[in-house]
Amino acid sequence: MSISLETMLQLCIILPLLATVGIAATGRNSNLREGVTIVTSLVVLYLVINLYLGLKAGEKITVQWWELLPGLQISFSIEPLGMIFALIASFLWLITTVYSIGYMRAHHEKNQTRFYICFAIAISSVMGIAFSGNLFTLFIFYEILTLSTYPLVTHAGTEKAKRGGRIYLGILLSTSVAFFLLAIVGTWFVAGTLEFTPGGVFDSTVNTTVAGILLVLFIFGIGKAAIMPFHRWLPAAMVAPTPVSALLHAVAVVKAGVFTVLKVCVFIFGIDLLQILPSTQFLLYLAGASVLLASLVAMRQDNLKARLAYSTVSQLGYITIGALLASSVGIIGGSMHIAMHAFGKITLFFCAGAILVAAHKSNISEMRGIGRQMPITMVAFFIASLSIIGVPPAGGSWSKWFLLMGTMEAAQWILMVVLMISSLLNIAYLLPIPLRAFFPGRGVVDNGAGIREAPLPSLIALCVTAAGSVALFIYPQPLYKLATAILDISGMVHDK
Amino acid sequence: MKDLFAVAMLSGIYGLLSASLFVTMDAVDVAFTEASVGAGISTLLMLTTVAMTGRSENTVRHKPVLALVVVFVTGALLIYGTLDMPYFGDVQAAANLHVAPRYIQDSFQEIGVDNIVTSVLASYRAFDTFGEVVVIFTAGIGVLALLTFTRRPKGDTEINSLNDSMHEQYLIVRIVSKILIPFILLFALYVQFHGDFGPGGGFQAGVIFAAAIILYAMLFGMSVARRVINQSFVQLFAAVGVLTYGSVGVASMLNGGNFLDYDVLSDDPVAGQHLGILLIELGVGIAVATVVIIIFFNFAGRIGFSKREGNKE
Amino acid sequence: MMILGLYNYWIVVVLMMIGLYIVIAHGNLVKKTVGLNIFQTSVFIFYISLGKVDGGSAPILAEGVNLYSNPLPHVLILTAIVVSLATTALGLAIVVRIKEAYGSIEEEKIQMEDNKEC
Amino acid sequence: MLAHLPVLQVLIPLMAAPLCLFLRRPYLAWIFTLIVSGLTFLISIILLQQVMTSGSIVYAMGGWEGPWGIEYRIDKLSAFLLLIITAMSTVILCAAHTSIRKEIPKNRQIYFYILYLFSLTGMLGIVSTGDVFNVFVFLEISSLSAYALIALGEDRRALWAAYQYLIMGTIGATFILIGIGLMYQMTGTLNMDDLARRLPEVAQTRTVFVAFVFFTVGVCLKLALFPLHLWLPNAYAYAPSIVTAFLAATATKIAIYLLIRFTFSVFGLSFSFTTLPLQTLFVVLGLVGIFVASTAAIYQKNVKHLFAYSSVAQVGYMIVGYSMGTTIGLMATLLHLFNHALMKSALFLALGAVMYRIGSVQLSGFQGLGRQMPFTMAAIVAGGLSLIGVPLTVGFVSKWYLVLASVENGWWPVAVLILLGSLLTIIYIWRIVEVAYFKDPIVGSEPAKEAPLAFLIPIWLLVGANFYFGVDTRLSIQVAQAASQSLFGVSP
Repeated sequence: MSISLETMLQLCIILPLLATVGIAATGRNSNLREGVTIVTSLVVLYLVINLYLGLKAGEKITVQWWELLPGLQISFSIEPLGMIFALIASFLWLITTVYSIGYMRAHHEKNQTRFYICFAIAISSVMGIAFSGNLFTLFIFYEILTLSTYPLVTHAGTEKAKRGGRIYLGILLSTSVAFFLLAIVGTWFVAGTLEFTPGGVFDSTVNTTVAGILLVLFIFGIGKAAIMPFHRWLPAAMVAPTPVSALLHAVAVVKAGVFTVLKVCVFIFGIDLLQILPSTQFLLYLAGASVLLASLVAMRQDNLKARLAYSTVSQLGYITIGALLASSVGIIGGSMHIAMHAFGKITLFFCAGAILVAAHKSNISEMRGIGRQMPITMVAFFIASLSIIGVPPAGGSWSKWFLLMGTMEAAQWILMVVLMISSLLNIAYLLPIPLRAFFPGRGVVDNGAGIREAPLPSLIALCVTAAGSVALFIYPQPLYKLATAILDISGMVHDK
Repeated sequence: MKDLFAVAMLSGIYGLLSASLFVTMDAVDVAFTEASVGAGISTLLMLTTVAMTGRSENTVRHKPVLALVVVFVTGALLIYGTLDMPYFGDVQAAANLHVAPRYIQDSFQEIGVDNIVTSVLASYRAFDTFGEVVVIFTAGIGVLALLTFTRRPKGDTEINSLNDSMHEQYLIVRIVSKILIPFILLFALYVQFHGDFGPGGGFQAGVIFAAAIILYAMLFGMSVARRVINQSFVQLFAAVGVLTYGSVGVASMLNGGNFLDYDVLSDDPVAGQHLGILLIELGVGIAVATVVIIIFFNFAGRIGFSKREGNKE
Repeated sequence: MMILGLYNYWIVVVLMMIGLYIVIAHGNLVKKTVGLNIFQTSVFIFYISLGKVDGGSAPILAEGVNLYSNPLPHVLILTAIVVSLATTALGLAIVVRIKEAYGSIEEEKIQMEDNKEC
Repeated sequence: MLAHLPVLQVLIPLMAAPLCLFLRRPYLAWIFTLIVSGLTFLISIILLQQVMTSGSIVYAMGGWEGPWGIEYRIDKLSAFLLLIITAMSTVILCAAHTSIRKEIPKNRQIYFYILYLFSLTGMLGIVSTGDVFNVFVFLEISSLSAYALIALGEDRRALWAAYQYLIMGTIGATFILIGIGLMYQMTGTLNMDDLARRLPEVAQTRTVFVAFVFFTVGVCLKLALFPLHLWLPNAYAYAPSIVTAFLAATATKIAIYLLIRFTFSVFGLSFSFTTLPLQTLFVVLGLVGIFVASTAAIYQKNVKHLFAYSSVAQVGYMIVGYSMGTTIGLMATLLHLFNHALMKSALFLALGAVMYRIGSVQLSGFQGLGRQMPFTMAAIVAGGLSLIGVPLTVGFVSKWYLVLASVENGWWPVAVLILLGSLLTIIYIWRIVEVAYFKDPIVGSEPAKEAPLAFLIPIWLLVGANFYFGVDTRLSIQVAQAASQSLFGVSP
């Protein structure tokens, strides 16, 4: 491989941007346009994998861009956590592109060119977030991500889409400007640096109340992590076309949020400081509450996408808890759950989209017996549900296991109970859907006349992701290694 | 005081009074100017405006309380400020000790002009005066921009008729003032060039000159006056006035001095100063005279027009 | 002594305030302009009076005079007077146009018209 | 000739203005004005370089050095301001001819250019001079021409707005005049440096105190600092588009400059910030201004009004930064001067383009413009984002420093309020976006065409600048830092 890893890193961010030009240019011819997108995503995936190998080989990969403000550089560096995020995002981008080809065409969406362009920008900013070397860089890409996804959310251009977009942008921008930025400035002022440093940037002399306030600001400010009460944007964003909901609101955007939370906890505050902060406990309970409440709300949603959205909110709560537990196992669990949930949830969304396209159904109550017509979809749905719930043979079981371990290790019994209850709730609101689909029970008219499986590309996509979550159950090693590597570099002990 | 006509007149009288006040406080130049402006031009403009906008003010008076409060506070503040002031006429006041003495003692050697005010005005602080000329010119242009007709008004005829009817009657007045006008112009020239020795200078001269023209216009009607004095010509002249002033400064720059440094205009500094002052005073005179004429003509030109507009309402 | 020393300034202040009051309180634009004039003129008087020197004479060099009033304020005020003239002229020009456009020069009337429009 | 640059800077536009009368055709006048403004821009660049390398430049008018004569004194601060003003005027002028042809009757266009040059002259004069009375004179030049320019607006409300502005402005100027008089009375000098030297001796007198108060109030009138801002919205809303863009980009900046110049270089820091609770007062006024004005902006139907109110709010930000009384705070203010000029000129020019096409800037008229005038609307969105303070735009830079400064002072609540203020910005910007992009054009109205290049080029130049200086902040930050440090007497 001739080009250096550094170059690859930058290419990961720049290529999607360049792709937008190509997409815009080939906008007339849809095949060509989607060709460009797929090729780009392939290349990006390839690059990320190379980077991963480089990281495994122990390479130190950092890139410095220019100084935006004195002392505040745009810089990138790769560490395991970011690697996990990047791998998932780039891989699922590829899959989603395949999926959306089928979906968008079958659904006859308008302005598909704009759709693909914004998509590419979003991915580029996700890469930026994943690889950012300091909080400042991360913040910039974080905001770009928000803005570039706004047109995707309001894609339909209807009144409903407008309202959704308003909430989406309103909450995400407001939180990030009002709290996140303030927290960053505060950190910059207190610690004098924003570089992600293993073990945190604050020295031991830091005033814990100030740091505590900063932590609260961070957790609230990172609205993308959808901690209650700042979760409303996620259900609102469901007006977007399904591929958007799938990639962005199951993977890219929300994971960017929790990823940032993890980053901040591990590399800005550092586990040790986190444990002694007064506000940590409060935030833990907040996250727990949002886990529980979101699950409860999800139960009562009849619209499938809405239900999935709330389930996402609760699952994000898991990861936040994992981060705030400030225990090695918690970190491992959290970072693994990023991947597990990503695969599981994207599959679910794919299925929802497939049902919408093929059967024009979006309400759960109408989906009884649909398994007859769309067996593959519903099987995939079933597997994914298992993964979310966290029972074998799906990947989710691992991460949830570690998270539970974490709560025990930190002696957070209440949280442990919360997690268990919510897992039960997961069962309650997810499993019935596939079951009803296959065993509608008596007295249900067969409403599936003329419904066939979704278009092939979509079908392939959702099968791949479903298979993915199974695979992650069977071979969690690479993921686990990465997760533990996070602890290694931040110099923490953990039991193999 | 509901009658705006009276209001305007009174403000004129106020100007005149303050002028005399200035005289008592040794500010002869200022008095001269204030008399010609406060009592003269601005009153004239006010009257013209009143003629257009109607004499009577309607009686509604609003928010005097708020106004009173503001005024009271400001006034109180000022009074409070006066408490630490050096007493009126105090020789030892800082104002009279720091910068001013140099003007009084050295100005003659440096500039060779009896009238200290003129030397300060035209040389030490010539740049302010330049700014002053620009201000008045700006006002002229502003008035032009606001009051020139976008379309040729049919109003001219009315104006004529109005004027004719006016000046047919007062034959004596016409003749007398017809005799007066040349003298006024002469006096203007005298003031213009006498500024070095006594009170007076470009500005006052300009105003007087303009006054003569205005008088003429009043007597013989706008249209006639228009015929005698070409508008665009006047405008260009105003520009020339400003440019004269500026180019004196440029000349001194070209001669290796700073902007408006007259010393370099001639081999002997004092002579240079004389020359420079003469020229810039000329510039001031031209500019002021023309601008005042412009302003007045444009106001008067509107009379018939705005009357019609007003009646429409 | 203080009274004698400062009465002049106090009178000026009173004059200023009269002018200011007219500007703020009166609805008639011509009157406003007049008020503005009075306000400014009073400021001029203030300037001139702070340049006055007891027993001094007009700052025009002459034989046998050795005490002159301070010429600097005079110069400043010469400029200021011209400025105020310019302001008055422009203000009145606008007043004329307002009269033509609104058919009135009373603040309330104009405000009412505007509120109707937007 | 280099030695004369300080005066040439002012002299060139000043002399050019009367010359315009000699070229009869508006088109020629426009070209001429453009060239002149460009020249001043070049000069200001050279001046800035000189000042940055070799300290302040002093130029004695008529060879009479201060305090007897009037002297020009260009230091870092004034050079920075000169650069902003000339650059803005030059870029904005590019669009002038096209826009003016539509908005002002032909036989008045010449006068427009003359007045424009004069108001430019006035501003440059204010910034360059080192003599307080000279400040007053040039202040009047710029104000008078501004009144006339505003009164040139098509809508008759422009006249009323101009008159109100004239009254307010003149009162403000007269207050300043009183302040100057009192200062002179106590010190006997008009030269800024001299004043700075002689004021401390009499600093404790009530007279100087009153002088300071009057001066500040006068400037705040010009500055449209809440609650003295009432004249501004109408003046901006009904003036010709070009005038609005120009004034919005420069006028309030000049007032801020005066405030800074007098508090720092004339009265001196210790006096200004100790004798009266200026700091707290300004912080409160600034913050209240931010919120009241931004809230008012949200409810405007006329987009020019909307951005006018937002200007008032932005003044609030500058004042807050200024009243921090720290190097970083002042730096934030200076940066925001620069950045706000970039944003607002772009936005108002874009509105000018809309005016040019659909003849009104009522929000309701924006329906469907997102598709009909894509580039113009994109510019408005970009400017809006910059106003909100999104990263990679200039708005972000100034926000960053404002927050940093308030955190540095330990004023956390202020920092929070500043940021909350920008949330209001999001709201009023997004009202426009939603109307422009989500509402279909009114049925029956013929679709508007994209604005002509004469608009698009300057607009996108400015938008580009918004992003460029948001990404490469070296120039602006370096200059702002140097200026504020020199004002605080810190050796950089």
